[in-house]
Amino acid sequence: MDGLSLIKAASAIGAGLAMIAGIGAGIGQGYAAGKGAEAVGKQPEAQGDIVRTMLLGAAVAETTGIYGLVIALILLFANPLFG
Amino acid sequence: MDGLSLIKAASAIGAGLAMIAGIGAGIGQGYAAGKGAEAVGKQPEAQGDIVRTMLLGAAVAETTGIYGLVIALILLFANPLFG
Amino acid sequence: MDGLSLIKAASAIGAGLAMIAGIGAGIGQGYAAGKGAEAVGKQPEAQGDIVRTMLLGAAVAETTGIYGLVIALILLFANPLFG
Amino acid sequence: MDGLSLIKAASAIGAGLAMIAGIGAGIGQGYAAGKGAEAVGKQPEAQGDIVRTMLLGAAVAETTGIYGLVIALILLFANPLFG
Amino acid sequence: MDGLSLIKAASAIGAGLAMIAGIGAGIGQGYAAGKGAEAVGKQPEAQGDIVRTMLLGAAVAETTGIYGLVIALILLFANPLFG
Amino acid sequence: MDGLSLIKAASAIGAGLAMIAGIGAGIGQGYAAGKGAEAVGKQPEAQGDIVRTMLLGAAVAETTGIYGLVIALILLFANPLFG
Amino acid sequence: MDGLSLIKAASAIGAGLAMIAGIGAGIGQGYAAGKGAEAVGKQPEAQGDIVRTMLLGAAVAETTGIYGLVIALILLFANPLFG
Amino acid sequence: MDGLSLIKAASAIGAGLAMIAGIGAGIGQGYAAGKGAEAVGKQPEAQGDIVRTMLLGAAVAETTGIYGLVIALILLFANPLFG
Amino acid sequence: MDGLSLIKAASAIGAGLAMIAGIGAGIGQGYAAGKGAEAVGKQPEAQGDIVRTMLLGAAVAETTGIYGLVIALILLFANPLFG
Amino acid sequence: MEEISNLVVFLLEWLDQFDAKTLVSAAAVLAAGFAMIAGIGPGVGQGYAAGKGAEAVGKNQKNTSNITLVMLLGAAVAETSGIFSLVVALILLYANPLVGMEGVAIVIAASVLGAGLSMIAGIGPGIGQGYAAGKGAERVGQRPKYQSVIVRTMLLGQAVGQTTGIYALVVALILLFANPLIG
Ligand code: NA
Ligand code: NA
Ligand code: NA
Ligand code: NA
Ligand code: NA
Ligand code: NA
Ligand code: NA
Ligand code: NA
Ligand code: NA
Ligand code: NA
Repeated sequence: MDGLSLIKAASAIGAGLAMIAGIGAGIGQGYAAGKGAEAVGKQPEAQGDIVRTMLLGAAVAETTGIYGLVIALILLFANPLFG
Repeated sequence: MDGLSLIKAASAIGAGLAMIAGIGAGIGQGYAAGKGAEAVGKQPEAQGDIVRTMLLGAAVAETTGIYGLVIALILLFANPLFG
Repeated sequence: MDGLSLIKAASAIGAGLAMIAGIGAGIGQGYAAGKGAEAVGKQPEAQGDIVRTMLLGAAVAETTGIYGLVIALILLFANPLFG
Repeated sequence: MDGLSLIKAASAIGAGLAMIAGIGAGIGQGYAAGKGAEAVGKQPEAQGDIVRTMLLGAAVAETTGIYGLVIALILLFANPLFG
Repeated sequence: MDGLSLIKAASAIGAGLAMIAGIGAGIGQGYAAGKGAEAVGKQPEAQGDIVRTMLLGAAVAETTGIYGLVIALILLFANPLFG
Repeated sequence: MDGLSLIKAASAIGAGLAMIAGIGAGIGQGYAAGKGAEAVGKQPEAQGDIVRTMLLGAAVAETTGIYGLVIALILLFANPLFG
Repeated sequence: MDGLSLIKAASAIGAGLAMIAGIGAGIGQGYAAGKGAEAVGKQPEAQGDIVRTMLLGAAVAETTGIYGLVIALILLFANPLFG
Repeated sequence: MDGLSLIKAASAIGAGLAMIAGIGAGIGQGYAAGKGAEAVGKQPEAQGDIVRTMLLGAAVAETTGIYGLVIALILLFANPLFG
Repeated sequence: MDGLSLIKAASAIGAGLAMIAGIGAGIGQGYAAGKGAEAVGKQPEAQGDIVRTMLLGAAVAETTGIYGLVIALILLFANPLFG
Repeated sequence: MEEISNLVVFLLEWLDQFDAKTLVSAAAVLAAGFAMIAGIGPGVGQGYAAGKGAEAVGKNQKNTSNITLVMLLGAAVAETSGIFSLVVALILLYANPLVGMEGVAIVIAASVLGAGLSMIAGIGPGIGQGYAAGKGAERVGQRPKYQSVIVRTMLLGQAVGQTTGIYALVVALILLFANPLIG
């Protein structure tokens, strides 16, 4: 077995591990969805402000999931370790 | 054993690991479901707004689970490491 | 031992890992069940709306568990890595 | 040692991993049990509706635990990788 | 080293992993215990109904822990992989 | 290295893994302890009922931790895989 | 297989592991999003202050996710272990 | 493969593991952000005190994430094991 | 390869694992930060006592993170098993 | 490359080049790392107690000393599993009875690893007992005259919540000091 194959094999596992970061955004944004739905039920007249704040906060919460995705894509498609 | 087999074996494990990201959306969207049900019970007249907000927020929470699925499918069906 | 055996062995482990995604839906839907039961106790007259919202939200929360199941079934029954 | 033994060994570990999915239903259904008990204490006259909703929601929350069990049983008793 | 020994070794680890499922029931049933104690303090006259609902819900939450135990016992005492 | 030694080594690790199940009962019973202390402070006259319910629920929550202990003890002291 | 390949393979896995840190910011910032949306619904006139505080707190919560990203990028693009 | 390469490979994995500590600060500080935003919405006149307390508490919560970062940097840039 | 290199490699991984303990203090102290900020908003006149209690409790919560750090530092800088 | 083709055989043969003391020492440093993970529990739990204590002090300032006392007492109980793990880690590093023991190296090394893994169970009691500490402190702030019954219930519940941590400690100590798999 050659060294490059070992690096590629480890990159496949590394890519899978990096995706696990997405657990966070899934929980957090789901919490925001629940609080948003609750708030809209209580103050339907503020629906615009509530949903905007929920989406702004959810966008912030998405970033670390994106970081994980970017590292996984680098490992698969633009891997600097293959040099 | 050739190097390609090792990469394929690691890709199978990487695909399994990537799916674990789905824990997040499952917890988060379930929380949203619970808060949505609670809110509909309290303000049945706002049911449309509540359910819409819940589903919008849940869609946002789904993304990192989808990222994990996409990486798993790439590892299995369009693996760039097999080159 | 041939390379195919190694890929098959890794696929068995990958299938097990993919199922772990189901933790999320189990927690989330159970939360929805609890909130639904609470809401039905408080507003029995809204039972239909409450249960419908709970089930709709729970269906959304099921998806990432299904993704994990699908990847596991692919690894076991339609594995593209065996080629 | 032959390849089949390696696949069988990995299947035993995969079966164990798949069971971990059951953490979710355990937490979620326990939450539902707690909320159900609380609701029954507050509205004993709605006990039937509360318990029915709790059990319906808990049944939904069981599915991903069952998925894990089914994959484990496939790995042990009807393993397609042994071919 | 023979193949059967490897399968037996992996079965011991798989049995240990399967027990981890029990985390869920422990958390969930403990939550139910806490809510049950709280509810009994508030409505001692409904103690019978509260405890019955708590125990019913806890029984439901036990199942995935039992699944894990059953898979572990199969791996140790009735292992179909040894054939 | 002989096969029996590998099985014994894996059994030691499996025993350690099985104990991790105890996380659940620790969290859950601690939650019950907190709710019990809270409830006793509010309704000291219902102390007997509260503590009894808390202990009954905690006993139920202990089981999966015991399952893990039993599997660990089997792996160490009555291991059927050594045959 | 050469030593450098082993280090590179381990670096790919280390990079994947480091991303898991992002779970925290995802959960925490999502919680902040939910509380922010709730607060804006209750006090729309304080929306500016609420969103500013939410974003300030979320920025603080991002740091450990960034640390993980930085370590992953060092492992991939500026790895001091390759010397 | 030489011993130094093995130590370097393990250091890359150890650095990745150490970053996982950051999950805690991410969750905790995000919780503080949410409570801070909520409190500012309720008592805008106390905004200064609220934000100061939130930031002081968040600084305390950062430390274990920093410890993890420091250990990772030592493993990568000032590794005493290479001697 | 010499035995000391294996022990050093394992020490690098052990140091990384030990840091994971820091998750706890991060979550707990962040919770304290959030409750402290909330309490200061409600009772600004008690700010001194609130912050003092928050910091005292947070100091107690730091200890296990410190234990993990100490074990990691021992593994790296004063490892008794290198002898 | 037939010998590499079976990764398990390759790994076992690779490990076989080391003497028993080396393998057990390598396992001991890994196990010390695993054991420390239990520290998550007290961190979460005591932090919860800190938050509830701060909240309670804000609401019932005149009962600050009762609240602080109960918070610290409950948090001390929650520290137990962190201490257990620290002690096991220190035993593994400084007083490891299996380093240099006669027997098959891989069984001894795996026993050391199993002891470290077992200690992770301590996460649970740490979180749970800390929760109880927080609720106890909160309630004592509201009803100081019922402090003794509150604290008694808290301690009783915490004791029940400790058991799975004790089981794990016992299994770890069996693996280290009375190991039926060795010899
Ligand atoms: Na973010
Ligand atoms: Na998302
Ligand atoms: Na979903
Ligand atoms: Na389900
Ligand atoms: Na169940
Ligand atoms: Na149980
Ligand atoms: Na931070
Ligand atoms: Na800290
Ligand atoms: Na502590
Ligand atoms: Na217990």
